[in-house]
Amino acid sequence: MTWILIGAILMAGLWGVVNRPNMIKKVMALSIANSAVILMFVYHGSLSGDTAPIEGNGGTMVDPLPQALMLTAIVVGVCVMSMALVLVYRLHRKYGTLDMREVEGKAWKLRD
Amino acid sequence: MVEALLVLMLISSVFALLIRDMLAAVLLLGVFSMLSCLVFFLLSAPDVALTEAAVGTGVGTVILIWIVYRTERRDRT
Amino acid sequence: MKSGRLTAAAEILVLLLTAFFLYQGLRGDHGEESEIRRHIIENGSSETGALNLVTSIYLGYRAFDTLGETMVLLLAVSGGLFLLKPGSSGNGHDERGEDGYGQD
Amino acid sequence: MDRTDTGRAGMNRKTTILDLISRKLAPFMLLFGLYVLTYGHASPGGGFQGGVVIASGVILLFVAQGVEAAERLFPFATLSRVETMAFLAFIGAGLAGIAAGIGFLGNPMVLVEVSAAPRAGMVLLLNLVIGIEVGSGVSLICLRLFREE
Amino acid sequence: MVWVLLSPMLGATAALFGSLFERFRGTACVISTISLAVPAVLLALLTGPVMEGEVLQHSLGGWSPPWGINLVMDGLAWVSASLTTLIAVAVALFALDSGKYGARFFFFLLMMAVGMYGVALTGDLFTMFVCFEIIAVSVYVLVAWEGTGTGLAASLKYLILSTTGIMIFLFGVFLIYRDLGVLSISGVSEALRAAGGVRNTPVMHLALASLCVGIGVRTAFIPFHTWLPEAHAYAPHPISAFLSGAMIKISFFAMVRIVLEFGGDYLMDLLMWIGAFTALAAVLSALSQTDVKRLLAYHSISQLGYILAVFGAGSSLALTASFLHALNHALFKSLLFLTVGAAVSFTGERNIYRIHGLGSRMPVVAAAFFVGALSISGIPPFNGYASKAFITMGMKGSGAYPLLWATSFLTMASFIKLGRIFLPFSRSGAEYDRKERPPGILETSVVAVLALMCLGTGVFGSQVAGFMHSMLYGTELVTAPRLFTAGSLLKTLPMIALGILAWRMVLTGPGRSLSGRVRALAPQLRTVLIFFFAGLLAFAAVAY
Amino acid sequence: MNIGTVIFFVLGAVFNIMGNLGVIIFPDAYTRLQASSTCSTTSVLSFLIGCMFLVGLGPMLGRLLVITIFFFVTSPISAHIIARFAWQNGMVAWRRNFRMTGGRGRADG
Amino acid sequence: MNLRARWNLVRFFITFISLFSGWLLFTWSLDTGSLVAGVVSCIAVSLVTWSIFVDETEAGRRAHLPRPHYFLLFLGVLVFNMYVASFKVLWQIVRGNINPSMVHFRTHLRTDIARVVLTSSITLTPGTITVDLNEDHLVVHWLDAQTTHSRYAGKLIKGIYEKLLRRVWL
Amino acid sequence: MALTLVWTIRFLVVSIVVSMVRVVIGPTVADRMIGLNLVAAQTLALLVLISVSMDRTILLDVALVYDIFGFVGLLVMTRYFSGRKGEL
Repeated sequence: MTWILIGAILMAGLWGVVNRPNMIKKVMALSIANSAVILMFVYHGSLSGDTAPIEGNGGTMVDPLPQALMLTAIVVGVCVMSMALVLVYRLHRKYGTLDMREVEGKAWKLRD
Repeated sequence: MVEALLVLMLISSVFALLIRDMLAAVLLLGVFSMLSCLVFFLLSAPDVALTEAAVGTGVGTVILIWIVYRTERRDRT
Repeated sequence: MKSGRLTAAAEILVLLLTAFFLYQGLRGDHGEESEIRRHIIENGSSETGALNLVTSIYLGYRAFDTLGETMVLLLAVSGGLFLLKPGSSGNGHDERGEDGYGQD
Repeated sequence: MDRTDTGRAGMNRKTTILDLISRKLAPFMLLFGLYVLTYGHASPGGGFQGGVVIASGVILLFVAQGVEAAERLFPFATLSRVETMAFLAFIGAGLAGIAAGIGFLGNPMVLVEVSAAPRAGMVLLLNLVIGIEVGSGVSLICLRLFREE
Repeated sequence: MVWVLLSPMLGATAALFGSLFERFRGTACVISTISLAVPAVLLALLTGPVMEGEVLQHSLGGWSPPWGINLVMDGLAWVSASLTTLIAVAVALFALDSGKYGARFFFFLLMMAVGMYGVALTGDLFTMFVCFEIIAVSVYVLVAWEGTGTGLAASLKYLILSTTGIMIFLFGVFLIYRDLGVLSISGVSEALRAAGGVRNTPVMHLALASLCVGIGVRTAFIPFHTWLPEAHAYAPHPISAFLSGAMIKISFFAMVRIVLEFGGDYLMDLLMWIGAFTALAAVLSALSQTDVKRLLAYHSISQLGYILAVFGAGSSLALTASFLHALNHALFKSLLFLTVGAAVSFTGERNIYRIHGLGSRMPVVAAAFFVGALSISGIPPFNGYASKAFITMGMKGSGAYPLLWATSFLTMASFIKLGRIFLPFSRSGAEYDRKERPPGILETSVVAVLALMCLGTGVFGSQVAGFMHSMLYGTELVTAPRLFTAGSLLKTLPMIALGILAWRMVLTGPGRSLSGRVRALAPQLRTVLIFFFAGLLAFAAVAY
Repeated sequence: MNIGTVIFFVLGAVFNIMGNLGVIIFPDAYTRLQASSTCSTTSVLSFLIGCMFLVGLGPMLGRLLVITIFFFVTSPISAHIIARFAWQNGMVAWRRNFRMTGGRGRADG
Repeated sequence: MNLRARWNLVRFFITFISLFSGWLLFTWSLDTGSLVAGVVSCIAVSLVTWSIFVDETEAGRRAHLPRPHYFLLFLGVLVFNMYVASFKVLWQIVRGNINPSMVHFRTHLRTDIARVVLTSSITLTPGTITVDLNEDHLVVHWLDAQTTHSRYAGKLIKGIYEKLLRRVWL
Repeated sequence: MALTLVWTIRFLVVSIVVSMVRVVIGPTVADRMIGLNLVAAQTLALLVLISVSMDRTILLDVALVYDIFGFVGLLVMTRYFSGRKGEL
């Protein structure tokens, strides 16, 4: 059940990337989909234990490796998001629109 | 419990993508990352929860707010 | 008009199939017990000196990933600053008369 | 050189309440960021998170007081230099591993006694370095983003 | 071995320092260029051991593979790293001499090189993800470097596509970790082998498909190629050369490694057909372009199709041919991009029909261009001929070969079309308002050296192939073919004829209108993404 | 100690329900803000105080104290800045011309 | 050492001591390592932020240090009022009988910190939210307005807080 | 005692669901912000309760960071949004 829900979030993100013409929405959708993949890793890691992976009182610890990987993935995701938004800002200043279709139409008008 | 929060996350993400008002979209994305932080915490991953709180609710929201502030509030597409 | 509808149909079809693909991937049991997990839980903190096992992976076993992540951050920051600079549009002359991204 | 920060952001003029709260709260946020850094090996958190908390202190400052005021405290050029230096220090810490003969980014000072809090050696050092880099980098880009052009 | 990675990293930091402090401005660029020499020397030193089939391993930080990260230097990694070094040095020298690019340009360039070395050397899936992201972020900045609207839009398009792709890659990593509990590539292949032959669980197939798609976006074969023409065409010229010469090859090598190690034999046929189709379709659209750099960019896709197709043929000779062609393509495509870039920045004009008579202005560059053009068209004795001969041998008897054969004369046709810009005489006698100075001495010598290398690898084609084979397999090439036999030389004649015929056909009225229609095919991002997912599904279906 | 915890938790729960209810049914942003800022602040504070009773003296108490102080300081400020945001954007407060309906409020007057 | 330098030093130390007490409260340990880390990081933070933590014009002891007994009294009153008046709002929510309106009035408090605490406590007291604070002019949204007259409203809303706060912070 | 905690946690999850309603339907942005604030406060309580129920002191750091970032995010939102009059 949980897997299906996480997959649904991932699909929502991918749908947003494909369908939304607004560039900011596309970037948001990327971030959502990234979040879903991260959730998958962490959920998988948490299946094998029940306490946080910090030495202290007992219990079986969860798998620390996916968590460590996901720290990196989150940071990379936010870096890419900030790059994307900077690009969107410059494009908006250039073309005055946020619509990806319009931007593409204006940018790649092939000169003959 | 995790499932309930995931349903909420799904709802907020879909609305964030559908809604016309960009600021509301950013807000919903903020809720999304808050809830995902909570989910990470429930899945006993405090480090990831901390990072997600810092990145999703903090820096991510700030940058998204910046872009909406600089461009357009209404999604006219 | 017609092509727009075609695109929409194709999109829905493709995404549904992708969902099916995802479902196939996520179905079933969750594989084998990870040997890495056992090793790290047993002697992670004594090998790296960190009580937090996530940190012991993040900065011990897999510190190179962290270095890469730091590089991505550095690139994103300096790239963002570069792209935001008012003079950076146009003719490709990047550094003209200003030192660093501090003073533009 | 710079136009003053009285454009659209200046429309929200300074209010007493935000001004005071930011002045009193931001140092604590910076301190808390340093706490997250230095205790990264024993509690959740670490370099990146601590750095972002530090950056959030800077963000609070410039949101409440304007970018100019924040830039006086954290000058742009210094931040970018600190960031680069911290990155170099990270590589240098990795080279220490090579010098000790266990390979790049090795841990030359694993201590036997790990219970004492800030003595985890290499991990603490790396946390500090990453924290400084991330803190300066994120606050740098946030400051730059919100500066009026 | 770690110094291969470390040295460009330090060079990049030096460049960043140079962009921050006024004093180091001049020296920083030079230092960063010199720092690329260290990997070259190290790789040269490692040639012997690697050729004997030794696999060098370096555990980073002393943590051994299951829980740590290790760098693996085998033949594949050696080839990719040397390719990167070669192109990076050429590009860095070219950029250094052109004087347009400051220290920060070198920072991004070297960071990209670091990412490529990382992808080439790493033995760990997640590290590969991180290194791909390092490459990607620097490419976003570099493509948008000029700050023009097209560059920015190309960068954003690339960003969206490649981030989606890398997300799918990450999903593949997740599936592998979930199924096997390991992340290192050797660990995965061991686990697969331990399960008795190839472990044929559906999850592994899907994981492999995801990984291939994620890398496929960087490699730019056909459903995933749409970012490439824009990104390559509107980047600064050295970056176009670097992207086209090295980056897509590195991704391809990573894919080869993953497919070979993870037992993805069932993907081979698909890859071969995709490759052949990519080659043909891309060359058709290249033939219709009028923008010089877009034309070259489409040729990159097409040549990558060759590489992929012959890799898909599966035999050891085919793999060698594929790698040989990758090396040759890296050489001549970076040469072409650099020369055409010099022409474009000299004239300030990108349209193929408006640039004339550069041959008399920059003779060396023009000569180098013609070497590159002859190479890519497969004319003896240049290297394109050599690798195409090997490709013919590797693909012997497979159904996709006619597509490649068609591609080769179309390539020739399009280069006849492109070659007119460098002809020494000018029909209209146009004078350009000299936007930039003509290429400097270092730039000229860089392209000259590249041209000489094209010639050299062409003449000594079998030796180079033998070297490549022994790098990859540790054994000599058994059936060392002879390249310059009369029969095979004669075979090129009908190809030349067909090429000229195709060129004349393009110039006729129907040809023009057809090519205009092909050129106007600019799919929107939404369509592109739908194609993307369709490609993902194709991979998944074949894997399943 | 247990009794204190239970009392505070129950208080918190009651305030929480009421705060949520208020946020749902009140007619405009200012009044919703009243419900949210007061009731939910009180409820969260109640939970925190209940937790303090639960954990007793120790390192946890210090952190709980810090969290409580921080929340106590920031919560009214958050309410204030939201109100100020609405005020500066020209939102007009709802006046009592009609009895409140459900959900969607109307800013008249 | 002139007066200004001495005042700067005092500002630095005030910052340092406040931060360090926060550190002690947070870590709740007296380990050597923790103390050293605390001292070092507090010094680092105070070196950067002393100039904003204590404003230059905030000379005077009472500007920072509240009188402790009055402060505790104030806190007690505030918490008590919060709970009492939360029930009031609760009752209003249940009854659904509200009469909101905006009222404007002035405060007599002089220091910034006291004003801010006043606005915060007004916000926390149910039924009222401070919408704007401009010098000494307050705009308050009142959920159950009994009057819109400035002075009476001010008296009703500020209530006991202002009196207490004048004792606490001047 | 553990039972009380568990039920309180469940109660808070349900109440987050209720608060989300305002975030989703809120007619103006200010309403959504109120909802966001409410969700943030309840999540904070939830984090604290979970860490107390696990009896791990260090987990409370997450709650504090969360609080800080909720505040800063809200502050940035309100600060950099003053659209035209009446457009809320």
